[in-house]
Amino acid sequence: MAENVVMLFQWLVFLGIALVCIFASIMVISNKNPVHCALWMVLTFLATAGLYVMLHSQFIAIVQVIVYAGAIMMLILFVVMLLDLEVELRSRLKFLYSKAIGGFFAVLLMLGIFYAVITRVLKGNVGSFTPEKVSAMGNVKAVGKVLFTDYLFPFEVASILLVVGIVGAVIMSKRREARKE
Amino acid sequence: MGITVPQINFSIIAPELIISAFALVVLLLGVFFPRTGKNDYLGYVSLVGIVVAFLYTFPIMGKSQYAFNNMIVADGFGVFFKVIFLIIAFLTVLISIGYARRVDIDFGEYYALIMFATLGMMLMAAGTSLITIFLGLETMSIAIYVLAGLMRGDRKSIESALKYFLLGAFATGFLLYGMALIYGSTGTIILEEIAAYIKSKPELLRSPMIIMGIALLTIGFGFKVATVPFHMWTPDVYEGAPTSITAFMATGVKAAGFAGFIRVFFSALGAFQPDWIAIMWLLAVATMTVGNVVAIAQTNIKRMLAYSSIAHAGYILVAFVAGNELGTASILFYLLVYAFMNIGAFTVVILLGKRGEENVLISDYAGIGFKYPLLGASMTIFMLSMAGIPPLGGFMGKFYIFSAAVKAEYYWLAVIGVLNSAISVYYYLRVTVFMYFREPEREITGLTFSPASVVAVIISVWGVLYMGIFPSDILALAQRSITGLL
Amino acid sequence: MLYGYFAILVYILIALGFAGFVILASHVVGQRKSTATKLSPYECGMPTIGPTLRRLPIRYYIIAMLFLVFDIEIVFIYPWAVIYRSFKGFGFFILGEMLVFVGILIIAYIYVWRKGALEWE
Amino acid sequence: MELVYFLIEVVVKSIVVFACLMLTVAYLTWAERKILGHVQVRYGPNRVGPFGLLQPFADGIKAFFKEDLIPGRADKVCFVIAPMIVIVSAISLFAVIPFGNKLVLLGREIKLVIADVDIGILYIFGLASLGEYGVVLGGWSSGNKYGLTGALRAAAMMISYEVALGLSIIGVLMISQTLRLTDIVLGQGGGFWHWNVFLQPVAFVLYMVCGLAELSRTPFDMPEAESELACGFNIEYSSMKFALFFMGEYAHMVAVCAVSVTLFLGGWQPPIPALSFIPGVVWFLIKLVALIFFCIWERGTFPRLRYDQIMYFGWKFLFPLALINLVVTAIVLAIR
Repeated sequence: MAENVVMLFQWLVFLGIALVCIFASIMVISNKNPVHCALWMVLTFLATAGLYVMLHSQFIAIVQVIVYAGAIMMLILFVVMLLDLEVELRSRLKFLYSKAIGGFFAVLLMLGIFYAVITRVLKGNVGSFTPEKVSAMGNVKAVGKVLFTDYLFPFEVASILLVVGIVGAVIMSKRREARKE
Repeated sequence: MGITVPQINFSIIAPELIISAFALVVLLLGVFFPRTGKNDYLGYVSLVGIVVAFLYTFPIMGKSQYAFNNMIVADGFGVFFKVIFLIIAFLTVLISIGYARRVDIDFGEYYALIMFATLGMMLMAAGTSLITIFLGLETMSIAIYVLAGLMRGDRKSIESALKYFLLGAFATGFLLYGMALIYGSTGTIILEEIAAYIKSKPELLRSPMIIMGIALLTIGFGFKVATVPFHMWTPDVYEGAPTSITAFMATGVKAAGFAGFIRVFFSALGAFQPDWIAIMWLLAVATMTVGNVVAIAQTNIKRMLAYSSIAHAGYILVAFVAGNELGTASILFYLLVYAFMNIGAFTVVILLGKRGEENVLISDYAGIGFKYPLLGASMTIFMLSMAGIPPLGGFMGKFYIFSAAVKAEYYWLAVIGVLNSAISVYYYLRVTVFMYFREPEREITGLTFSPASVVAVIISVWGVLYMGIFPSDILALAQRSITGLL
Repeated sequence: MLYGYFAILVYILIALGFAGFVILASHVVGQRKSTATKLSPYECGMPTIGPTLRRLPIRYYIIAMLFLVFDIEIVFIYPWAVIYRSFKGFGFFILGEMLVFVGILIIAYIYVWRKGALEWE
Repeated sequence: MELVYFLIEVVVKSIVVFACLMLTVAYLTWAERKILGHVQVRYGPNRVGPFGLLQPFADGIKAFFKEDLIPGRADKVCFVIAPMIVIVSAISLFAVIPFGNKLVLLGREIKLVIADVDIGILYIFGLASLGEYGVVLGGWSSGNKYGLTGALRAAAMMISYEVALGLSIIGVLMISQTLRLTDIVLGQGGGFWHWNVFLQPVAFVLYMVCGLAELSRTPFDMPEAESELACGFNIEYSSMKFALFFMGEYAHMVAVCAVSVTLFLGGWQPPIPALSFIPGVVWFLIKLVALIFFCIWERGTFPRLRYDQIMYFGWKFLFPLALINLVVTAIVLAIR
């Protein structure tokens, strides 16, 4: 008896998180005030982190909270405040022809993916880290073990990617002082 | 705690290591010894770096070895593309040395970003797992987004960079989603293991999830290669970006896109060939015709070359559709010839401009043939080669592609291809006509030819002529290098 | 197996309930005499001049960008730190891995420092 | 049936921790004013009840009944949400902090921690970074020039120190090989010389300094700099919402000190194994009070740094120091 109560409860929690996630993402795109959009986006990221927890990958969940909800959204909030958006807020959301076409293709794509995922969920071959083994060893240790042995090369390339990111950001935002002196 | 240390052999990734080391060195030099207006020494340092990397790619030519739990491989296919990328990077840096100072973008980061982009391309060509290809694509794209928007002064460059960034990020999202769906349905990200898994489970061929994954991958790669439905950004970005970066984008980014395209679609998803052939057929035809037809109406040389690069992508897609062994080899051959032709043409565009007056309108080319005979001659060679006139490399490239299409019984495709190259002859020759048979309305005077750019033109001309007159040994090299792939 | 997270959920709900209840109660209980002067933004008694904020200096954007990149770096270091000592046999190998990763990012840090993006005049 | 026990256990534990926290926060305000008073050779609050002990309740009731005002130009929704974000994120930091060892009650063994989760430390960093949203939102939504500037400066400062904070604790993780706080405390058992503060002295100093910066306490007192910004981001807040900001800050202070005790001062471990008959919770509280006293005492003595000095110190001194500490620890561990 206790077993299916837990299953039912887990299903309820999943449904709650999924609905919050979908509702928040709809609010992100339909909101006019950019700061409100940013806040709804934070809620979407938190709901996604909740989904990751349901999938037993706790490390990815908390990284989602720290990096996405904590750092990227802070950057977006700063950028939103960097631009003086008084004019933006007053402009009415006018119906653009291209928005209709875009919307149509978006719905088409969503139906395609929905159909692809629903009809026949093919289980790929299960990796070597089953949830039981991961929870026994501790999620972060499991990620660490795989990250630094099998995926060592992408890990090192990631640092180059971060460097390119920094260089790009700093160049684009620094005033050109080359010509002054 | 069984920790297995992955087998590390640095010889496999020697070129990548060298390029990133030199890029970081140039980055630091540019910051620690900034000499505004005289940053050419950074260009020469980058040239040295590219040459050293070039030397290190050859030893691993023969054997195809895997490294880092087969995340990356040093097979013939990867090495051939690395050679193409290094040539392109070498020529781009040569062009930039004179040009960068003229448009005030000659600081250290410019050369470092070019080398980071080259590193990204090399990873895309040599990566044998979805993650390496994605990381390579991402490194290349971010570096190119910044380079495209470097001329902060002029509004068009910023607009082109932003447009390219937004569309690029969107397309990378599609690519990533496609990779996720393929990983979901096959449970692995190593390309060989995907192919093996698909072979072992034939019912996977009809599973909608993997087909949707392939569709999304086509969109992602299609954008990078600028096939028709995703080519809207190309003319504006090519026109807005600094000309040296336009050359780099037109050749390097397109070649890297095709490298990833071929690697994923042939070695991993080969079994799905009958499914994606139909789409590719349509893409090839549409890309060729739109590219050529719209190029006719262009007045700006950079926009014309942008549309011609779309058309060339169409020709390469024809060989992609052919899919046989000659087809893939002809793609490699064509990308090399295309690189020489395009960079040469853009170099001539650079040489004809000076500070404040860029002369990018085709009408500005009136009377250039007589005023600067060498420049006119080399531009004519590039134009004729792009049009596919026999003695030059362009013709041989197209010849191999269309013969591969005919061998794979895509007669209609070959016919449309030939028709398209006939149309292209018109707008390529129009430039020559302007140069030799039109009176210049205003004098273009005071052009200073920086030695580095002249060397670049000479190398490009040599490349086009060599591949036109002795195409066979390069084609043999290409065929040998893709043996392991198919 | 996810009992820990359920406990966190309960605890956060209690905190949320407390915060919501307190604000609602004080809104209901407190008397409301909102006059015009009370509603105007407080500027030490001076009448407000100029819009809230015309343009935020670019430094905030650069700092947020640097924070994002170094935050991602830290998130990569956590799994490494946790399994560091279990690499007993070949410690120097895993140390080498991280030194390369951190080294490249230190180069970026030096670049940013010399470029003057950290200055806060 | 085992499920029902679990439910009761969780709810009871949460309520007990929540109540104790609220009490501590209330008396922290009293303690701070009392200690600051004596540091500046004057009495703190002593009118309300013996030694002013009822002062926190007096403040609470006053805050509760004052008029709750939302300024005209404010963004209504964000204005109300901001204090809630700050208080909730500060309170929920305590979900993973282990207060004591096991407790056998009614035949059931109860762990004295609300949630023994595998990613303990990262949960705390995640919530700390969410707490900054309350500050930024509070400043932005009040539609006040000073409020917004104060909020953005506070956020920029907190961001800069969060980088060094994140790096400072990696040494501890390397030693204890886990992110689970209960295991970290168990790893420091058997006498105070096993505590991490002696194995990682630099990291302890780094953590405390960055912690103070996260709380924007005195040396890094930029947001509430009375002289320049007229009380920073919570300028437009009145009555209960202002009280919530105030309580959030103090709850966050207790949380930072509690985490520091868990990571560096051996949580509920007795300094000498012989003293282990005294329950763990008492040791935990003693160390916590010691650290909190340090924070308050430090507020009374340090001058406020200028804003560019704060940013310079954060990015150009603490961040490299944290990196060096990380590399040195790694090399020492590799050799040993």
